[in-house]
Amino acid sequence: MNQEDFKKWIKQVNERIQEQKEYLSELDGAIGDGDHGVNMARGFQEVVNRIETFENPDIGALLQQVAMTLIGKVGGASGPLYGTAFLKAAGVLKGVTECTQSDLILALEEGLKGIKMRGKAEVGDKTMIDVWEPLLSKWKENPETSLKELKAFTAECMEGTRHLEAKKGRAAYLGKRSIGTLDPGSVSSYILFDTLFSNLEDVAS
Amino acid sequence: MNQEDFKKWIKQVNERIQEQKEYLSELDGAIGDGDHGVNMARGFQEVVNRIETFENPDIGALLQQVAMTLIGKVGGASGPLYGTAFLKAAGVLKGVTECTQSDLILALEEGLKGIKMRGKAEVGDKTMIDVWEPLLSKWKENPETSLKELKAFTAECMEGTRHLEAKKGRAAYLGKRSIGTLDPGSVSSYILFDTLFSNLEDVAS
Amino acid sequence: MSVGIVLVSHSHELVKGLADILSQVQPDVKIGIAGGTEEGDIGTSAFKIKSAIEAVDDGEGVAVLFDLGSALLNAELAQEMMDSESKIVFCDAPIVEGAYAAVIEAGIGGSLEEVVQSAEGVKTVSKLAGQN
Amino acid sequence: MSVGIVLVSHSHELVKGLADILSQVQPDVKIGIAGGTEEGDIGTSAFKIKSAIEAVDDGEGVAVLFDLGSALLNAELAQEMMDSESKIVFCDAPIVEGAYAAVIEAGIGGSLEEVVQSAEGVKTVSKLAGQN
Ligand SMILES: Nc1ncnc2c1ncn2[C@@H]1O[C@H](COP(=O)(O)OP(=O)(O)O)[C@@H](O)[C@H]1O
Ligand SMILES: Nc1ncnc2c1ncn2[C@@H]1O[C@H](COP(=O)(O)OP(=O)(O)O)[C@@H](O)[C@H]1O
Ligand SMILES: [Mg+2]
Ligand SMILES: [Mg+2]
Ligand SMILES: [Mg+2]
Ligand SMILES: [Mg+2]
Repeated sequence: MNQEDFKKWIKQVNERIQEQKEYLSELDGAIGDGDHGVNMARGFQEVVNRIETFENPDIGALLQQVAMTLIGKVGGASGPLYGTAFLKAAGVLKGVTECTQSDLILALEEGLKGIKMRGKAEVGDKTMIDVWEPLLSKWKENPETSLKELKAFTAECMEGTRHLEAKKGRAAYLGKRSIGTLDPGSVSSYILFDTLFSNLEDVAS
Repeated sequence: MNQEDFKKWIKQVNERIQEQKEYLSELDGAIGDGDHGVNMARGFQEVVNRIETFENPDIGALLQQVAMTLIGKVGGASGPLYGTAFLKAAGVLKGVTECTQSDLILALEEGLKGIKMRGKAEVGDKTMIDVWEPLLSKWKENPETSLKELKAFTAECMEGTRHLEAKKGRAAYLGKRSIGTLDPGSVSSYILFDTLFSNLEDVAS
Repeated sequence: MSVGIVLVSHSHELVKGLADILSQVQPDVKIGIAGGTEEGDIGTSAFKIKSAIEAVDDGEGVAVLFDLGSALLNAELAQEMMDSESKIVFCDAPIVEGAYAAVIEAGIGGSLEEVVQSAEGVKTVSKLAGQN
Repeated sequence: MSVGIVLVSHSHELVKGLADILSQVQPDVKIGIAGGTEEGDIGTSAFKIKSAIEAVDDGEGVAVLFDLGSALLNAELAQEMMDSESKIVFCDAPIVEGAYAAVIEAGIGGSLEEVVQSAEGVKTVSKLAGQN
């Protein structure tokens, strides 16, 4: 993947976030404050506006721009969380203009570390980490896994948050009552990865 | 004392509060939030405005009016405290048109009970109670005490708050650092009583 | 029908802003605010507090949160001035964090006791531990 | 020179009102506020927090108080984005009650550690006991 591919990915993420804006906010309304869709839509729209004119082929620089925009524009917990993730990934891909699959996995793993450092949450806490961590473990251990299988697994991880009791984030205030609803951040993370895998399919073909 | 005497007393209290407004706020600025003079001046000015046209000879009704106005207008802790004091005193003097010294002491004692009930403070906590309680005890036990002596004792009580450490009210946040400043509420209470005794002198003469 | 929440502060803006945060989380819980003096200065007013309590009370009870002790003096006075049989509890809880927990408990249909417990319970929770 | 205080909330109005209350008590302590998103909606902004910290820091350190956990996430991010050697402490304290105690301690010249301790100490004090 080169800088153009990353741009394309980010733009597609934005499109899907805009489409799913109401859905994401609805999920957040059930177990949080109902703004996750609005937050993400505001953040990613601004990201797309800003990277439109981004010329530098350095992927790290692009992701740094994405990170700073999310940090500035999202407003909710997901802002510093996704912002930190992109910032850490940008660190790995600094100066990189052509990113291999293993570079990408490495960058995303750093991103996950950033999310965990920032939010102090672990797998099972009903947060976006419940998508990021199992997915990246699987992909790293089996780099040959098909994109189709990765997509299915991402959806599975997202679905898996439904039966969890939230231990971090606003939903934790609900205790057991948070069970039964998908974690909104896991759904936006699903969108992020699902779109990434679609893009990798395109790049490969 | 009849209703007119009470009115006169309240008006004189207001005059002295207006004169001492800056001083009271300065004291409060040293160990609180610096608004006691402003609070009392606002409250008593409005009291005087409202009782101007008060015709009912019932002293209780007059004091009730004073109480409600202080409650509505003072804004600080002294509002509900003095408000409750006047309310309780009003209860004792309900229907009374000619108030004897022992009625007065009884009414003021009820007022003190109101202050203590409202603020949960005791003698020694560096509050207005350090004027009210010793003064009323003395007066009750020795009803013959001269007005001059009562005045001197009131001033003494007020002065006594200087070396106390505040245990209640905002000044309590300062701990030992509250020592060395007069309690502003004790000074406004001093004004209240000093003016009362001046008035009783006038009534007597 | 849910327990009502009343927020009492020396500043109108403070409780206005807090109510905005809470309404986002639980649009259906009735939140009353009483901030500042009658003139809108820094301070509190027993009459404002009384009105705020009456406005949110629909029989399930009202949990009152306040910022500083002098607000409590006026709140207790407000309660005494009310003739209704309202169940009113003053929470020994931080106004912002307590109100957040209270509004969530009220939103899921908690009783007055449960709402007060939720509010008071936040004191023992570390704010740095990552629940947010 | 005194320790600076920064108030971070999901609502601009909330911290604006809180700062008004605090300035009345201690007009000389520097108070920075960072409330709401960059658009002024309910939320927080790491950049706003960064500016607020920088604005009050004169070398004695800064005590940061915040309303909800997601504000802490942005505050910690803000700290990481700062290149200065500022001493910054996030207080495990209720924002309103903690800030009140903090501003008094800062006003009497307390160190950063003392200011933070004062803020965090309010958790163990009963609000119903009559100190106000
Ligand atoms: N401490 C945390 N660690 C990891 N993820 C978190 C944490 N807190 C919240 N999240 C994620 O953020 C999502 C909520 O984001 P959003 O609604 O935008 O923020 P807010 O809760 O501040 O309104 C949650 O669904 C969850 O996935
Ligand atoms: N709990 C209390 N019990 C008795 N008196 C109190 C109490 N709290 C405060 N006071 C009195 O009120 C005075 C302060 O009044 P004021 O400055 O008008 O109110 P605030 O502290 O709310 O600004 C104090 O000086 C003290 O005498
Ligand atoms: Mg949300
Ligand atoms: Mg939010
Ligand atoms: Mg005062
Ligand atoms: Mg005041």
